[in-house]
Amino acid sequence: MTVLVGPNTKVVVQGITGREGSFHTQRMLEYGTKVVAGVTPGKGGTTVHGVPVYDTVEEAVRRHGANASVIFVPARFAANAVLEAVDAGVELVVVITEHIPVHETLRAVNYARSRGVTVIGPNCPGLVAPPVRTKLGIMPNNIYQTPGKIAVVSRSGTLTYEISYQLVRTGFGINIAIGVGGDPVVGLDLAEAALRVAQDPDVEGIVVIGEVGGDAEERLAKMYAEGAINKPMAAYVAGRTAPPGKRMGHAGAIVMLGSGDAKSKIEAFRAVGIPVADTPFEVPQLMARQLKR
Amino acid sequence: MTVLVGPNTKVVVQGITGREGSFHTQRMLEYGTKVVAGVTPGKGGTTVHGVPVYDTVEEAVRRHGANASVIFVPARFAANAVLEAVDAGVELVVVITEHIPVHETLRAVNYARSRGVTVIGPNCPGLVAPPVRTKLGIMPNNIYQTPGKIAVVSRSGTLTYEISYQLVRTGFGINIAIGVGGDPVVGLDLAEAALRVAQDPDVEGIVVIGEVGGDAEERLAKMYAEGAINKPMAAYVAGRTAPPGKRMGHAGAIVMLGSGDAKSKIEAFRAVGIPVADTPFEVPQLMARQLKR
Amino acid sequence: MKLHEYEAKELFSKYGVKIPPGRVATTPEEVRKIAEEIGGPVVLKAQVVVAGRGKAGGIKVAKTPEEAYELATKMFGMNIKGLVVKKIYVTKYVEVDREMYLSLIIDRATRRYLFLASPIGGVDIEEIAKTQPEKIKRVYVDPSVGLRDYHVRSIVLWLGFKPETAQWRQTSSIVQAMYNIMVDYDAELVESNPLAVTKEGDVIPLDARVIVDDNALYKHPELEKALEEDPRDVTEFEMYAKKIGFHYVELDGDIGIIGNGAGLTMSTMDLVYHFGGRPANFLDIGGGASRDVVKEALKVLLRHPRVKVIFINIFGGITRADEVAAGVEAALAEEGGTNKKIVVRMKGTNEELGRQMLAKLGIPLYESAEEAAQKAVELARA
Amino acid sequence: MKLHEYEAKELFSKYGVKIPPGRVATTPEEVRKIAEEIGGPVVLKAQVVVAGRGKAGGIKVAKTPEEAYELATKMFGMNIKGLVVKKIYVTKYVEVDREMYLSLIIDRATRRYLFLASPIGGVDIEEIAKTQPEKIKRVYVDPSVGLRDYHVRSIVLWLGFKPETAQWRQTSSIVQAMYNIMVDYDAELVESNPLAVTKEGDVIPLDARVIVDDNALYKHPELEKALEEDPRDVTEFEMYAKKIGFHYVELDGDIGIIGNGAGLTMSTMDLVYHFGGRPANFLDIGGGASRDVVKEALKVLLRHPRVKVIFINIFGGITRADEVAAGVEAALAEEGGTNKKIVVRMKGTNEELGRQMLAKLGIPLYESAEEAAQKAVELARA
Repeated sequence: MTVLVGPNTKVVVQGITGREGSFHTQRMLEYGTKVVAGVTPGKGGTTVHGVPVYDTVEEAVRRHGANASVIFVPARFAANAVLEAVDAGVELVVVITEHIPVHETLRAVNYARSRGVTVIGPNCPGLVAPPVRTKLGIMPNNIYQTPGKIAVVSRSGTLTYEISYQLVRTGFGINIAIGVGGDPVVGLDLAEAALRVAQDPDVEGIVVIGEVGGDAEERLAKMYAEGAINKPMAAYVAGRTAPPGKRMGHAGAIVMLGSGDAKSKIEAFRAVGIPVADTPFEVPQLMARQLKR
Repeated sequence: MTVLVGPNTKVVVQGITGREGSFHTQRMLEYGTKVVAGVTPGKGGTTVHGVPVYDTVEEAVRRHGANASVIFVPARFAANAVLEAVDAGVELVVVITEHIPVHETLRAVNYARSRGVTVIGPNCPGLVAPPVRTKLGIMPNNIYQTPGKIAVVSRSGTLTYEISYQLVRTGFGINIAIGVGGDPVVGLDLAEAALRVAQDPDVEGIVVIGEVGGDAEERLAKMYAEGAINKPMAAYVAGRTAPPGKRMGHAGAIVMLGSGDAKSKIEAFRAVGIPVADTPFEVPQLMARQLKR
Repeated sequence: MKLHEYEAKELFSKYGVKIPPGRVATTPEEVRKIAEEIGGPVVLKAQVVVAGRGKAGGIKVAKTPEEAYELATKMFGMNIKGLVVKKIYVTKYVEVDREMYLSLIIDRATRRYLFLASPIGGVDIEEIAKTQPEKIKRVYVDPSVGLRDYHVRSIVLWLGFKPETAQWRQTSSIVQAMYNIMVDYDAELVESNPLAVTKEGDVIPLDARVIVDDNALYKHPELEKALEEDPRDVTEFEMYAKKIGFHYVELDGDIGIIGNGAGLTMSTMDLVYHFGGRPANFLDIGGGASRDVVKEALKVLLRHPRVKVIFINIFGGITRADEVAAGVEAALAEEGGTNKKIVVRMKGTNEELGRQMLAKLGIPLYESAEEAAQKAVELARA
Repeated sequence: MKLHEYEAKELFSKYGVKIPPGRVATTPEEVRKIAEEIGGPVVLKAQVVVAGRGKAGGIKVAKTPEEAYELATKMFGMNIKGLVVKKIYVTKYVEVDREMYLSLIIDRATRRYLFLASPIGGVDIEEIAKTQPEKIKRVYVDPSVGLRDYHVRSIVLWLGFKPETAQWRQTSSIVQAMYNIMVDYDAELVESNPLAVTKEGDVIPLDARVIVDDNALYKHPELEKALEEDPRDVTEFEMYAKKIGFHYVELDGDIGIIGNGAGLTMSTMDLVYHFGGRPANFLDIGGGASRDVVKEALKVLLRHPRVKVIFINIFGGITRADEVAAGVEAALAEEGGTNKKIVVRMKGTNEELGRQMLAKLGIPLYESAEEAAQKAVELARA
């Protein structure tokens, strides 16, 4: 059991017949995820890697009790895919798709929240929980073979894998790794994700991977200072050398109207006692030190 | 303290400078309600019965800590008034206004619910709570002078006063009376209102006043059967002689597509053991009998 | 406001839905002319806003313009469930392969729009719900989200169409059109029953119903105008009462009912019925009860030919009984008296004064509604 | 996509907002002609999509068409914060009574639209936020509800206008226009700074900024076209990389960076900086790393004149080091070799094979990004 997924998590893959959807369905199955159904409108009745495909999420939910969804559909249809999943009654929606117009994300994510549905992403690697061998996303399976007590919450993809790898290499195990997504508006932001994993009694330490843009890191620091998050933490913030007004790969990684630079975030963390690593490779040491205290 | 209002309920009256708004502000003040502010766009800076008037609800909330609103503004502006109250941060909105287009109500009420705000009405007499001398609405003060243990939840206005009067006359006291409103879509429907008052430990019995249209009575009966509402109840349903397809005064009082007639409601109540009075005047007897059991 | 079939169909057409060619007529000559224009067999459909016209003889097929003329002479003026046929919608006769049901309403419980879809149609949804409830699919649309592709997909699949066929696309656009009509026209109901697949393979709304929210009519002046020109199921008394600002519904008994508040007025009707009487109407004067309001309401019923006894039931917290009495007095004065019996029940202040005023007019004032109702029934029997 | 001021103003105008008369010019002659047409004093505004053009000499007042011509000859070609002035917006000079600030953004934390309004304007919002934060009003608009009268009322009151005056109505319609532009054009920012009250008493946007979500540009083909014709702040390399599908940002150092994933690429830049080097760019090839992708990315940097050393940092779960090596090999082959130094750090499978392949090209393969970064910095210094 982890805060977001558990042994009863049954996954439907939206956009399962696409290249990415099909590829990662296989990886998720290999990892141990219970992928019970796929959806591609017009492709109902076929199968992908043995997983039955339906025309609507509602049917996938009705027939297989799917309670979580992973979305791989193209950007133009992805916001609707989220709404469809919410209306079909799943509890967790992971949106891998990049390049969804932010106004569409805004509406889809707000609707999901108003219905009590957790959305991870968009433009994210998803989440992986080694203790329950469940992955809803695209993280490399080989890095997440060691279950443990560390939760990683991150705005990044590959940097999450990198730091997870460093953690595992130095003897840590992972409880859950969540990539919240690189878009300006995401379903569960970095601060909320940290708050969520902190509530898991199995989590002993939280690694936070931030980056330029927005104020989620600052809000997280505030929550920590106020005691809402009371687990040992270590942080890394990417983009110290990012120039203002430029998008650094992620739509959300931009310093704008004078806010969102790495300096502000690093200072906010340090001011409340969350150590910040200067390089990704220092993170395990910081975490180890935090846990010893 | 009652479930919806208490000694800390501070009321802002939206549309306070209108005829109805001004008249009922005085009645509410006389009853003991803490009316702390009024709002009429363009009339900021004036006063009505000693109550300061502002241009926005936000200002009324900021300056006076208003946490509840009563809306008397004309139908064309009323849905926006609800949204304004919700965005200003009040917890309870009572909409007296009749004739709001139902599509507008739909959106306003859904938005309020998604923000955790309780809406009573529209097209309702509001609510009155004798134990805390608080009225947000237009009920006649003289009928609600006797605090006690009975909650009245009703889709009607004057019929609520009539039955409340009969209850008081026969020795009952009132904890709260809520007129949920006569429109097809209301913020808190009859079933939800009953569920809410049932959670009040001070409530010993619940009187339900239903009428033709919709299925709130049937849903209430179901909740009672399932044990979600576990207080003694007595009911009355108006409109046994109402013809199908016709609106009986209330926009919501209509038998349509074969559903919503009084017979179905009465049978639903009786089937689960809620006695239904044949005339309004039998209600106190039924309640007395229920409470003796 | 209930739209006539032809008005509803015109709306569908405006929203891009293919409908059978047709026009509305008000005389048999017109019917013949339209039938000639259309050519081939036509259907004559009585434009009355009630369900079940077909069984009542309100739908006929004519093979020739002459037959159309003949049928029309009989259909015009026909009384269908209390409504007189004044307009006939003449449309091309279409051969049908199968009939479906599709409607859109507002679901009170979930506060969402709700599509009801069934691959079986042509009969009332109540009928389908009773006999084959498993055939009805419910698709909820949250107003804050609006109609999306997946709602449409779910409905069209249920109605039995294959993805990406011509019929799939036609049906999808009908679903979209119905939703747009619902929202744009503040409708309470948008229905197509039957929604049909023709022998040619087209999907068309063979019948269409739209009910518009009266509270939103002000946004649609063209509909307000249409309603004024053709009041449909609204009786003369209902129209008159509405103008004054009352809620009025015609019933078929002889005891006229005036109450304040919808629930109280309904319960007054029920009370009369409970004691063996038959209410002639529902007349709700609203929450308050001033002298003028009572006067105007009473005048409506004084002029009503079927009403023998008038029962006024007012429950007012701060309403004054002498005000109500004065209203009764004024109405009688303006109408030059009446031979109808009047019974007043009133709970308010100054009851004794009110009682004395009414007594002079020979009208009893009761404090108990039950007693008053019994008296009204007794007087109606006399 | 950042719109030029003139494009933003045209949008405002399209949405019914009164703007000072003006047109955009690309030559001094055109500037003179427009100044003649407008008559009286005009303002020349350099069309570069950066803040603070005024201080940098990008805004000038000309009393006569001749003076406008003279000023234009100097302004065209001017370099403002790295951008060359190619267009000048010539507008009527307006005398201003007071300047305000108004902008609309998406607030990440609340997931709502957010208006920032201040009765003080003409300076950066960052500046106002520092010196007079109490002057900034925040008005949140939930997307599911949209802009309503009370939002507008709240903003217009805050800006200091009296209800129901002409200025109130003008300002209200500007607020509404900004919201509509935000939604209709998928904007990330709609700003008017200053929003001004003129001496004549009109409320007008003296400057206007609009940034459109790149992910939604496909919905606005006219903007896509405008961007293609005038890439604004996008450099040649950024444009080229974008076409191939990479994220690329120009920086000013000499160590070219290639990474997979935005966060990893940023951290690679940071690492280089950490060890004393200066990144020349940000080039994110995305999550995976196939031979072709590595090849294309490397080619971009091989052609970059400022780049002395190229540091490729790939972290791949299932990525094969020999694939990456093959990509490097192919790029070098296609470009006919290079005199730039290349350092590769790679975490994946087949590392030994990859190392051997790269060794043949004289390129070191590191497993540790820190070592690799140090090496890159060292090579750049050499």
